Amino acid sequence: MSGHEEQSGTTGGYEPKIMAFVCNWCTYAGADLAGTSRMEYRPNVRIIKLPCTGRIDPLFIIKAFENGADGVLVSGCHPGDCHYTTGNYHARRRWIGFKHLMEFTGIDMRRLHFSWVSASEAIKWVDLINNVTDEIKKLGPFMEYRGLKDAPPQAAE
Amino acid sequence: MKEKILRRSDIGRLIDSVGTKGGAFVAPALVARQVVFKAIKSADEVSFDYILARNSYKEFVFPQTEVVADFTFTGNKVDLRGREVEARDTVVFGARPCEATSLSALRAVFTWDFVDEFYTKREDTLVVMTVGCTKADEACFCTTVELSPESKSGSDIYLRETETGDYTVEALTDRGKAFVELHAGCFEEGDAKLKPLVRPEVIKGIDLGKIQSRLAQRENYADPVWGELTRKCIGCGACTYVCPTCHCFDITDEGTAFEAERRKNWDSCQYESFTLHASGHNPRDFQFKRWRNRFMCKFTYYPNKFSSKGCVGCGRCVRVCPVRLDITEAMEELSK
Amino acid sequence: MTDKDMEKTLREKARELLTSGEVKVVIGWGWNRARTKTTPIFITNPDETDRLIFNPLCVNNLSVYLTRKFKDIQALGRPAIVAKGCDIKNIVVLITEAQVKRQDVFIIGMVCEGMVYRQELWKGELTPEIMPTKCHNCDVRNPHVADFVIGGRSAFTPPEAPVGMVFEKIKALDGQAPSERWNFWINEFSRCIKCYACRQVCSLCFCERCITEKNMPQWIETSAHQRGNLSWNLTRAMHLVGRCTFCGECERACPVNIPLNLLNQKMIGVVKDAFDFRSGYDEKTHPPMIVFSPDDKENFIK
Amino acid sequence: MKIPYYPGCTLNTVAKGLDTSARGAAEALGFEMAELSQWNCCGATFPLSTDNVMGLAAPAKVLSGARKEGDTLTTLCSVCYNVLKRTNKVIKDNREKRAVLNGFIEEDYDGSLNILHYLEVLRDKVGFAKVKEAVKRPLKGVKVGAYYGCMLLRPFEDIGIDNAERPTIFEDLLKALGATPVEFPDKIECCGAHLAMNNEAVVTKLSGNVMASATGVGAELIVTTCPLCQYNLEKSAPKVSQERPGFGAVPVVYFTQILGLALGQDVASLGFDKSVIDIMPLLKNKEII
Amino acid sequence: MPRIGVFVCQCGNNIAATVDTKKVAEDMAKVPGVVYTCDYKFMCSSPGQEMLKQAIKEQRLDGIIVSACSPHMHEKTFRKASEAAGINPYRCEVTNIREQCSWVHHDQTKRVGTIKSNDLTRMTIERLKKNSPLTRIKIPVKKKALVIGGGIAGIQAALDIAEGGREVILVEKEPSIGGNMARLSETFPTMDCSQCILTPKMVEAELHENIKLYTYSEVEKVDGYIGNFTVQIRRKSKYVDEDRCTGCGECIEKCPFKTDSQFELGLTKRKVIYTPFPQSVPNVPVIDAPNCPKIQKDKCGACAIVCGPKCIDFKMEDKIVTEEFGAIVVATGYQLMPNERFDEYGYGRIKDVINGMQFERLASSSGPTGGEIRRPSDGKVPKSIVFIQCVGSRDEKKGVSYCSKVCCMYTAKHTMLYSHKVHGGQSYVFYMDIRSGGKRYEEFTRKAIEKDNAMYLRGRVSRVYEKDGKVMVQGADTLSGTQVEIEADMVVLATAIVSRDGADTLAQRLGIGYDKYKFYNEYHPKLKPVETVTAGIYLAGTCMGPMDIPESVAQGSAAASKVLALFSSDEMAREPITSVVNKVTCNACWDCVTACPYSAIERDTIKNRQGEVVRWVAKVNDGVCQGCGVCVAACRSKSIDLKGYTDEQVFAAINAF
Repeated sequence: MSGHEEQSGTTGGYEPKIMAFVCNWCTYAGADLAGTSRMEYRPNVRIIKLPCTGRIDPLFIIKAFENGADGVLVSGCHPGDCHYTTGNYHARRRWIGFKHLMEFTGIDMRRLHFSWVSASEAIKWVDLINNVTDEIKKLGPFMEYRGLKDAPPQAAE
Repeated sequence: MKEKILRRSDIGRLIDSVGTKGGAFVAPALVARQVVFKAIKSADEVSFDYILARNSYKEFVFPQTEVVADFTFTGNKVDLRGREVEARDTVVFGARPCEATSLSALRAVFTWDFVDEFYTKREDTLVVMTVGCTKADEACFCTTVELSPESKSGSDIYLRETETGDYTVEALTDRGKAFVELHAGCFEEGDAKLKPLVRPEVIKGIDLGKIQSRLAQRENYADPVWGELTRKCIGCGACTYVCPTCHCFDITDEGTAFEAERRKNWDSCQYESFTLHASGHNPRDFQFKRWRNRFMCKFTYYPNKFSSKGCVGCGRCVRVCPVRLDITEAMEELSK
Repeated sequence: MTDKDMEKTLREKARELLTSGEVKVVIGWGWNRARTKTTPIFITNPDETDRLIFNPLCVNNLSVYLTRKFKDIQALGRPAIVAKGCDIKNIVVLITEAQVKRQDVFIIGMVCEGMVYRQELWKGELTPEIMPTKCHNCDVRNPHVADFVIGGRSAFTPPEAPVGMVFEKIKALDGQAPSERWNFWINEFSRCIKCYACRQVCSLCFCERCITEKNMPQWIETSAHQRGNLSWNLTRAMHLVGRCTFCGECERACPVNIPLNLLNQKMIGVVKDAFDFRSGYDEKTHPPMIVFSPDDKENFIK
Repeated sequence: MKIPYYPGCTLNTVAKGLDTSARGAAEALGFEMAELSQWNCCGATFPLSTDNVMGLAAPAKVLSGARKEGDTLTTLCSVCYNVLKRTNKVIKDNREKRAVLNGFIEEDYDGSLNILHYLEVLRDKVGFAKVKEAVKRPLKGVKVGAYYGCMLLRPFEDIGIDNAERPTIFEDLLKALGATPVEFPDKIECCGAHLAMNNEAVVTKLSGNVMASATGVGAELIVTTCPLCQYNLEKSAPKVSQERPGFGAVPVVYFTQILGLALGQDVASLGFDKSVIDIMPLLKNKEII
Repeated sequence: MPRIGVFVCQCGNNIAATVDTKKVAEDMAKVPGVVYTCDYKFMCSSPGQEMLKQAIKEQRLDGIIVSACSPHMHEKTFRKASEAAGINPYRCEVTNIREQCSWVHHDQTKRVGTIKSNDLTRMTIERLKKNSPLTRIKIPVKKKALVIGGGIAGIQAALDIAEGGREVILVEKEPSIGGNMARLSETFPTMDCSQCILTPKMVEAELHENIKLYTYSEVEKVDGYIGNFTVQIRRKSKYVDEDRCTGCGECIEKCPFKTDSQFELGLTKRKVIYTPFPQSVPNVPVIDAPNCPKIQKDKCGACAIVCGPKCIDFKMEDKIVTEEFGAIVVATGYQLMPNERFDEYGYGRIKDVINGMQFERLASSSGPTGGEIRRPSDGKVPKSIVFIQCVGSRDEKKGVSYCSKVCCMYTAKHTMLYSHKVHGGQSYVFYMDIRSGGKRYEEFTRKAIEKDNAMYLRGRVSRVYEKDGKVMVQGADTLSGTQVEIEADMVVLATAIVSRDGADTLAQRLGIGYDKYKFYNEYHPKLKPVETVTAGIYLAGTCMGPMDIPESVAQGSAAASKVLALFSSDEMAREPITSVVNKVTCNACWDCVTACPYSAIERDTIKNRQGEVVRWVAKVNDGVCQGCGVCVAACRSKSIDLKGYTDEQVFAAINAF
């Protein structure tokens, strides 16, 4: 079992599973900075490091939800600051499309967050994680999605 | 003489009776503007105005996806636990004589060398209540494949509509008789004026014998006619998924790094990747070859291997095809 | 010009093209045996061009046959394709995305006054009720890209604000709470049988190896359970963002009546608003999802 | 052509000459100075402390009123011009202040007014060429020092009537009138008006500088657009003559006055009588009248 | 099954305080494929690394996980160690359980930190299972450098590279190298004559066997990537055959036509066939075509008649030469902001208001006045000079917001030169602050004030105007709080240093970044001061912002050393994080080609045995690809993958979540 259930066991009460896809140069470094500056934030997020937000395929996000994520966070360099000059502009386009699609499908947008966090914005990172965690904690586990697999096909209901 | 009759008004009671005895009642019902076989709870869900349900009831003996095993990873060992299929008594109401015959074809496949309990256990507890057709459309061609609204093979109970919309009941198999016994309260004796059956015209120019022998000849395998006949096929699996005799499946594992399940999923010979080899080579590299495979599966391989019917002439594949590729047009062509 | 006249011109043109050898095959519509339904036909012999027909039943978007998936059709040689305006939009996208070279296909554009939504609905005459939403808002009844146009100019001008069931339903859904939308779609997708007819019939799903066929890793579960169905349908919609022309083939082909047009048209709207782009009109401009503008507007990236 | 016109207080009193001559000239040039039906003092100082909203209220009221009578507004007094134009800019660019001001004066003004100095009207709306044609009494041979002062030009990004360091609009007009403008260094310097009350010495010095540098290059006449300049220059002239040996005071008049003169209006109507240093001798020996 | 070893670092107490590293090690032992785990105090220490190497050997490990600090810290360290022990470095992954776990969860129970570390480590393990061994990319390097700009920075870079034994082509758009420094008189703070220290370097550059000078030339087009640039250079027609010209100067003598000398900044005239200045390198005259009557309307031609070697050719045309380089040094220098926009100072109106560079010429012994300070209007020796500093600099309204850095120093120098050359002359300096940071700089300005009694006034000048032969300067002395008016004979403006016209166009050709003032951007302002974001292109001198001679020279050398390092091996190794195309499934829709920020993806073909094209496919150029992965996400059929961040790796990580 993954840590979150276990964690819920320890802290008592429910602990949301949150997956973060971040770029290597800005947000990951920003998260590191939060560490080196000994800031503190909620322990629920699990980071997956990618070179650039431009590498992030919407399927990652879908897969994260399929794997029981209660919330997903995507973050990278501010527009104009991309280490690869334009990667995050491409990302922004895709997100605009994808966000509307998810919204239209009825995914609760409080479970899917997009953000720009630069290498120096440790504080922003901390606030972001805390806010996202608290918000999702309020919402509770993403049962609608987790439940999907075991729901019987309609014909056999 | 008096006949056993199932009043339309009694179907509700029959459903309840089946339900109370822990059984599932499958009947044609309207879902998203289509009549489909569906497990139902009450009589008002049942729809009586249809030719054939869009889907075959095979999915109640051979579900589109089912878990056959679970496994979990601990240390370096994998712990795999097979699933037991718990078959629930199921009655299918309103099947058509054509599709009823498909069960023998399916059983043949699922039992000829390895007995697939996921199928057999379900089929053993299945009661098929066939209703003779009082309607047909241009896609129906049971008569062309030597079946008819009277065909009774595969049915456990054979029903015929009466003028009053009730049904005369003829229990054919032990399972059928037992069922009627079990739910005796829902049936009654009486006279009935039968609605005439409607039999589709035999399509002239189609000669199964000719087709058989033609397919038997190796050289015809490479006959360019295949290409011309099926050029328009776009290779979706719709025909195979609605076909009552198609039975191909694929075993796939789904899960996380911690645990997973092994699933048995429908597959279709129409897919490009169906026979794709690991090497990248595909013996059925063109769509017409895939279509030829399905055709021969119906008219050579299975008849020869199991002497079972490959095609029951229900016409579902014709109705569902996005490009209106009509198997009978191919049969006609190949009868020349 | 009546359908009959158009058929006549069409057949003559086809014969001319085949005899001159300018094209090797004419991709068009013909009758099934019972002459009740239309079906795609491929004419290679000049003497058979009389099999070509045109009427409101010619729903199929034949542009799918121009994709590389159909190796055997490509093997026949240069094609002429009979196409309605809406079909031509797809051809334009295929050209943009380098699947077809403009000069490699001869487009016979058919002036169109509307098609039936599904052939089964045809009762002998074309009434607005049996026409799909796309026809009610069609701005390409006069083919916009073609080598030869058949039919008298259509006077139809699409309404200012789009009309039709699809748009009404989208508006309705947008007005609902997320949970309601979720239930709606999960219910619709739960019927999906993963037959991939929607993919196969779509000329813009031209991938020679669809992502669903890719199993290392298996992004999209092959199982037809609701989760697998959802990820497939989301991915399909996402892959068509900024490309889909709303031809409606996917929904027509779907054997279980999933309202895919809603998804597609919704995203078409999004692309229009966000990037001011309409797919299928100009083969010169790149689809919006592979380019960007430094001042793309959004309000949700915090 | 009819242009909404804001005279301002001084032009109703001591600087009447500036007002009447301007109206007359306008008539001669074929446009009308339509005085605002209602107006109040501009406040005469643009608040230096940027957050002093109260100081902006008076001009804001004028502007909102003017907007109701047209989309442009012209004025003559450099100070009024400076205050109105800068206030208008604030209202246009600064949302918060716009809200506060509107709330205070109970109007809904958005800063859409286009404020033109009379000079700009002549240059941009009428055109100096046309002015030249209309001239009846060319000011031949008169060496004129065009004194801009500060208010008309600065701050450049707010006012922008002409290049703040090397303006020419004034000279161009004088040329059109047939006069000979002289280039003198202090033409854009301050006359000291702001210190008139509490430090006269400074005024005398600065005004002295201006006049001296003008006469130094042979100016026989100084023209200005600003009542304050006109007042301070004339007023300090005697003291300057005492302090600076060899300094000879010259007449200081409004540009509209000599404009009217050139356009052939009745000399009596131009209000020269208001000035301390009499211009008549000059005009006579130049044989203009 | 893989044989993975998991090493959990305690980092002293940095991790151990919040994470039970022992437990993590135990838990991870249960993960499939993991055959060895342990925790240790300092994994990055040499004993730690030894332990790792040993375990690899003893346990026959084929994959390494180190759960420790951020990969940004020690990924390289551990990968090196793994490589040393004989496994592919890219089969070693680092889990970040310090910066992103232990350090940010002090407030949590140790249990929580442990659980999170478990998760993160497990995710990395699953990811590692999908890591395929990668080998660093080798790119062949053409060992020839291009230096753009023949100022002191460019000359220095060229010389150093040449000394390093590599070929250099030095491109200068003027007829002679030397740049702005050639104009200077003496140089602060040592006061040695600019010409005397520059000229030898110019000559050395000309004579060096490894350096080829392309003067009067400009870069037209740049293609390729690090190690393999292809550059088109326009060699403007000089109308004089460089190889045959002896530099005798007869032609210049005889040329009857004159025009303003750009080199002398309009302080004097030059001939129409000319060398910018006497010590020009190469010493070959060029004809100023627009002003030459012969070329314009076929009159005159005197030069050709007197030319001994007959090397003048009026029909000569521009030549485009294409050269290949492994690296490029950009040293295009600066220019002065046009003063005309400062009307209050009267530049352009008042003859005797000049700028600092013009003063340099007046003070230069090779200048128009032979080094005597004489004012332009009437050639009189000025008795007093006002120097105005920060003309345009530190002036957001009318100029630029930055400080031009050298003006304080050269103005001090000017006052000295002036007081040395004109005894009894008085100089005034209006300044905002005196910025004289640098070795012996402060002493220098003090000297100007104390020994050479330059009068420094802290304040701005409001107006400069002429008054009977004098230049009147009105300004404020903020220290005494009074208005001052100075009767000067001459005014010198310390005009802002700005980037060259066309700096942006060149940057676009090179594909390097520039700021809003069109100064070129360094890769990292502190740690990579001479690199650009485009690998293989380096910067030197004032093209990146105001700086003085020593800085420019230092940068020239720095850039040169970068180039030499690059040239030190025949191939250069790069991280193998690049995209790769699956040719079997590629649809050739070219979406990736459009999306790639580096145009690293090309259209390629697959041919059959007969050599006929059977299909088109995308192809990634490893040399250019920077590994951002934009193409991967753009590819619908998943026919492109990014090595090191493959779909499988990401997928595995998500699956272990």
